[in-house]
Amino acid sequence: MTLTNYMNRKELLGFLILAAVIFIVLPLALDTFRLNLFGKYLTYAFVAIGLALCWGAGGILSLGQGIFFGLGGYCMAMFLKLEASTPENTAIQSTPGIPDFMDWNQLTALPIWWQPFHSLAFTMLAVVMVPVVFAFIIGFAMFTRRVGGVYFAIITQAFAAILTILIIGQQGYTGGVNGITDLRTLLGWDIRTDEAKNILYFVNGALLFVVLLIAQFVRKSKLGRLLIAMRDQEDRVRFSGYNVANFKIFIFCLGAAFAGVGGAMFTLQVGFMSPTLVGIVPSIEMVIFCAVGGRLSILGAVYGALLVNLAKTTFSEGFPELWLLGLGGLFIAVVMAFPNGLAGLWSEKVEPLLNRLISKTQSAEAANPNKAPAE
Amino acid sequence: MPERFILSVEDLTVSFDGFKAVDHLSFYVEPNECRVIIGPNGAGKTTVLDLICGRTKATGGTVKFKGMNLLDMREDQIVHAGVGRKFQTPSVYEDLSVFENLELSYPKGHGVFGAIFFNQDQVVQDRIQEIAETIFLADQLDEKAAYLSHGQKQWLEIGMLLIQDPELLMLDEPVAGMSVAERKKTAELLNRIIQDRSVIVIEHDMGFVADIATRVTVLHRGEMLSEGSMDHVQNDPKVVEVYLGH
Amino acid sequence: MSDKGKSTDSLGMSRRAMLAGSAALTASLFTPKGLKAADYPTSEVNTTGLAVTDDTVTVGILHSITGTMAISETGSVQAEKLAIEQINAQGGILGRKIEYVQEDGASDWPTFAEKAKKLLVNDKVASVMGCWTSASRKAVLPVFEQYNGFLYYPTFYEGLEESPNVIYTGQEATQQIIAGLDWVNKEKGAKSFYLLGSDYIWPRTSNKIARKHIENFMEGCKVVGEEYYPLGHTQFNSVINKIRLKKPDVIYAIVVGGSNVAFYKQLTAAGIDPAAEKPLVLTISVTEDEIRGIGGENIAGSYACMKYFQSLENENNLEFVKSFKEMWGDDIVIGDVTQAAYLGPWLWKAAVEKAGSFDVDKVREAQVGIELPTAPEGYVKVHENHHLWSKTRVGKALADGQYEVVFETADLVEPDPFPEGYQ
Amino acid sequence: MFADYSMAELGAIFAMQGFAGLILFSVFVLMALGLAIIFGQMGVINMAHGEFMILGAYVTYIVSNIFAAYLPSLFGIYFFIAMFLAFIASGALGLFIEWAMIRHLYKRPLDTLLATWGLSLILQQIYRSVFGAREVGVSIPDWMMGSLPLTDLIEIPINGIFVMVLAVSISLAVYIMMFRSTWGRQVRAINQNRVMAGAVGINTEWTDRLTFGIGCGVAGVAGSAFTMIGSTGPTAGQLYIVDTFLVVVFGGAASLLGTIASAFSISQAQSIMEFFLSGSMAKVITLLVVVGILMIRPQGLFALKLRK
Repeated sequence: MTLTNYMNRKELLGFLILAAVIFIVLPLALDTFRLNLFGKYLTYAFVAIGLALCWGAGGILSLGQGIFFGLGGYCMAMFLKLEASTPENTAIQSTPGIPDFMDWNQLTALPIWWQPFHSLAFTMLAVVMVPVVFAFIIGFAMFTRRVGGVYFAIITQAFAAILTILIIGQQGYTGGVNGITDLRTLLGWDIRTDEAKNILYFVNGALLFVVLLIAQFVRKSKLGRLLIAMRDQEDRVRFSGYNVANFKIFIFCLGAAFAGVGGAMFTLQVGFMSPTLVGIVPSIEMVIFCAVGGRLSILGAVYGALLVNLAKTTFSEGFPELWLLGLGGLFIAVVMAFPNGLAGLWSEKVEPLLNRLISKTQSAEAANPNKAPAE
Repeated sequence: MPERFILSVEDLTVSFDGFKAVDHLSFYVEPNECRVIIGPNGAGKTTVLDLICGRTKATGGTVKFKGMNLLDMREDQIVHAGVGRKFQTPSVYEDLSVFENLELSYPKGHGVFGAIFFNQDQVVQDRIQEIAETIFLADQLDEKAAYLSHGQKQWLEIGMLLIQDPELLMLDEPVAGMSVAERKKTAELLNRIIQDRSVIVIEHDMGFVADIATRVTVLHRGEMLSEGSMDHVQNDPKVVEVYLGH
Repeated sequence: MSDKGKSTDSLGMSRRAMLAGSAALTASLFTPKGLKAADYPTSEVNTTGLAVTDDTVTVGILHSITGTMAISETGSVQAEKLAIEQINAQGGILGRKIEYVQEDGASDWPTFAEKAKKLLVNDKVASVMGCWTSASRKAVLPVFEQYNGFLYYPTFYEGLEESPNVIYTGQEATQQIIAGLDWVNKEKGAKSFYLLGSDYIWPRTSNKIARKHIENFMEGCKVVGEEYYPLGHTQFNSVINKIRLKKPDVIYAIVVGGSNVAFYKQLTAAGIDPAAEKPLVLTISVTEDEIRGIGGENIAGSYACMKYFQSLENENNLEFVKSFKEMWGDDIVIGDVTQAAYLGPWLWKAAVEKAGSFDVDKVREAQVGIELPTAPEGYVKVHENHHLWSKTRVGKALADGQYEVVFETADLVEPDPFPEGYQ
Repeated sequence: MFADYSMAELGAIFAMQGFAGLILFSVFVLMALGLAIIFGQMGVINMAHGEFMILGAYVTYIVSNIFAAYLPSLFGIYFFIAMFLAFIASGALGLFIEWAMIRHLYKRPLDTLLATWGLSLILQQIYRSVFGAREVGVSIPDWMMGSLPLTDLIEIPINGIFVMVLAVSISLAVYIMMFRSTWGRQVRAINQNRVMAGAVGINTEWTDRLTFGIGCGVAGVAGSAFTMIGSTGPTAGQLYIVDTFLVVVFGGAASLLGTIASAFSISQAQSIMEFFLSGSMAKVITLLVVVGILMIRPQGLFALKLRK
């Protein structure tokens, strides 16, 4: 078994182009502020890649990916907040040394479940594992009972609503609607400086490629083919001796893990985490990133996240009142006219065109023997 | 535990909102037997297969396969126990190639991680090639299943069962919708593959039934009407009544 | 591209009306000092690379004009634009016209942070008028502190904050709460209170201060219930029944947004007429703006504790209301926060002129102690904790959607964002 | 908690609390009926359901202003006209949307969800541009506000009664339409076997469109009624969407009776818990219980067992 089984030449080219865009073109073309913005957009790409696997390949549409993005982000934010809440920094509080919002809510000691977040190792584990455990619980309950399709979408959406209400309601422990703000350093390294932002952008890009490679590996493995098989003929897969639920749980958990990493990178780059990133609206927006990119394509998911957010920023700077119309129109257009998104547009329209152009020039060359031979 | 029967269905009952689709049905299948189930539309034939392979949950009764109670098992466990099932309408993975269709049915790497790290080694490839030849699709291995003809899809699905090498094979109308030529080829194929395993077939085509059946079970309104050799059931007045009486 | 406005605004304002309004204001607001840009060379008044040219200075306006918060923030945007117009009509600041870059926070806190950064880093604005919810302020705060921006924040809020980069032109919680509670206790003989709020930090912190004040500083008074409902909650019949059961003298309501409308409509419908004052309804979250959505007839007779009501009858306010209506239309109403937002550009102007510089550090230094005798709410002064000294007033809601002022503190109330004894 | 009260007072409170639960029940029924028709009968997920409701509310607002300005003497009855017009307006928009969008997506239910979400964003922005970002205050005729004192202690809100009556009448109307009219038979026939229904001469296309339109129209009426108890603003529709979907899914999508039963159980649970717990926690617990039950019984409360 060779590597080419996992990535053919065309896909390799796609990866290389994306790498060039992320690691060379954007950093050269943009100042730190804009680069940091793109870094933020790329954190959504983590979620979109997970969705391309769950939804595009597996047919499982989750409207609750914000949950996992948020959980990952909150884990990271808890660690950073604890680091920022040194007794010196919080000397004016009634209880110095605990996060400021706890002090405002009359907590006099750090809750026990915050304690482990003093450790970066634990936090990094939690960033992945907390979303995975949540996804496992939801997935196990739903998939072993064969809940799917629309029901699954709505129930995950309800979970997003519940988690938001819980976070907002338990503000002494979670920072409430404000979220966890004013994060400063990571192991003493100031994450707010321009230099840090640049470095974080590259770390983010590198992690994104790790995730992309994992996603590519999974898609090209037999499991990837099984997902497609399940989407089309679930019963047949079952009667070929597979426990369909396990595969769905796995892919849902994998998507959650990706989202968690994205959330953590969001916290690091943006400097805070808040319940607005957990709820129904961001969760659905993440689906649209994936849909715009092309729900079947993991690279498309990245471009989708980049482009939709870029459009959002540009439009909302220029024509704020029209932004919702544009976004709404985009949803409808993608679904009605381009169900395979940008990736579909590329492979159905652009690629054949390119091929035709290439073959035309080749045939032109062939027809013109006076020119230098092709090889 | 040595048993005379590979499959014992006893007192099997299922009701949908009061309607008894299968009603206290009992029958037994011996090793290497080819049992054909016939009966008019709505007799509950497909439901019986659904019950055996775990697709539908029974209301009562037992189904024992090699001493295991299938009613307590999940579909995939039943498959691993050695029961294969072909559906009435060809159900293959249209977005995947013939090769991939067969690969997914290869009885290995059925766990999540087994599937991720599944290795297409030479053994696997040889086996797929072998099966593809059996089902007349060796030249279409890289074709998407969606582009196959109806008959070819039926063969592919049979191939997907063969690669599992089940001890009990259940086929739901394997020749329905086929051209005469395809039908002949299929009969030949089935005759070859039922040699060393037990088979339950649902079929309407009496000529085809006579050709392959060891024993025949006639169902009517979820109950057993008659059972025995082809000759026996064809001459059973109850069967004649049901088929011709109205 | 951004919504760059100079002295004209595209949103349907009559230029002549605006000029007339500004001319009238000129008399009552600052006497123009006739400052000329030439007397203040750009190189001297702007040493930190802000967007200041020889004849313009750029500020940012950062509010939600889409999303759920657009309802509340629209008034602030209008007030800030009005103030900028008027300042420009008087000759601007240090002889420079104010231009503004407006950004949409879209009711989304990360967007606020992103846009704040854009305003400070890309547009290099000299100051920002903006934010409404605490969450949005918390989101932009690190940005302002990192890039040394200067924010004028208009909303009454929970306190517990004192940033060198923010001037809080609204009241912090104690300024809004304590005087009102004392007043219902003294004037109405109220002894028992039912605290109710939307579930987020401002109502919770405010109710905490209210509870401490009731239990520790008001003799014989008690809290008989305290409850929070999720933002956007629309069904209040159960809590209304609970209130009936507890028979408090006062319902102290800090419900916000769409929930507000549902709460008052259902309260009236359940037979608890605020006008009967049994129990009396006291709120700190309903301004004239909100009443429009609630409907005056549903809330008439409730009391609100604010620093500003549109019906204030001082000359400053009459002028302010007049020019506001000329600019934005006759059917507009002006709430407490809108007025506070209007103060932002004026306070900044005063500070810049006192400092003789746009540099944030110098403006910050000059800002403390600035007095604004021309504020619609009356004389205000900037405290060294960056909040305003201001009066607390109690208004009684009328069916026409306005408040009748029934009480005001004799003196300015000192802002106390970290109140001792209330933590 | 109750030690200080007399039996009469307690009785009165519980009576009123029971009534509060019934009002909540009626609100849920009104919210969910339109969606249940569309989702249950057509399998379409209409995420813009809330915006269709708000359209009804804005129609009511416009009608109330027209009456206040031109027909003040008839102001007392404008609400009925407004509700009718709300039905027409939301229904007409529904017909249009079905024609322009939904009919192309019947085979892709998850995609209808995304497309209608896009629609909801567009509608929100249109409302904002037309009516402004602020909430509008809808004046309600005097006779509909206030309360009916049953005894000294028990007071029943009139708008609550109105909502209840409306919920019952609309449920009845929908029931009659579904189970007694030709349209209803056609809808159910299509729901069971689309191809066959088409083959026997049912105009499936038009029936679908009408179904969607009626579902949206019912949402419009609900929105119109909610001007009495809630707010009317561009984004107010979003407040209802999660509750509404949960009610429908919890009830079992194919069953109108299920929708009503689920509205009843969720509303009672929520109302009782709100009485004994704090509001936010009551909401979280209600949602968790509903989702928990759905996990154990994904087909909802009422679902037919079908042969596969």
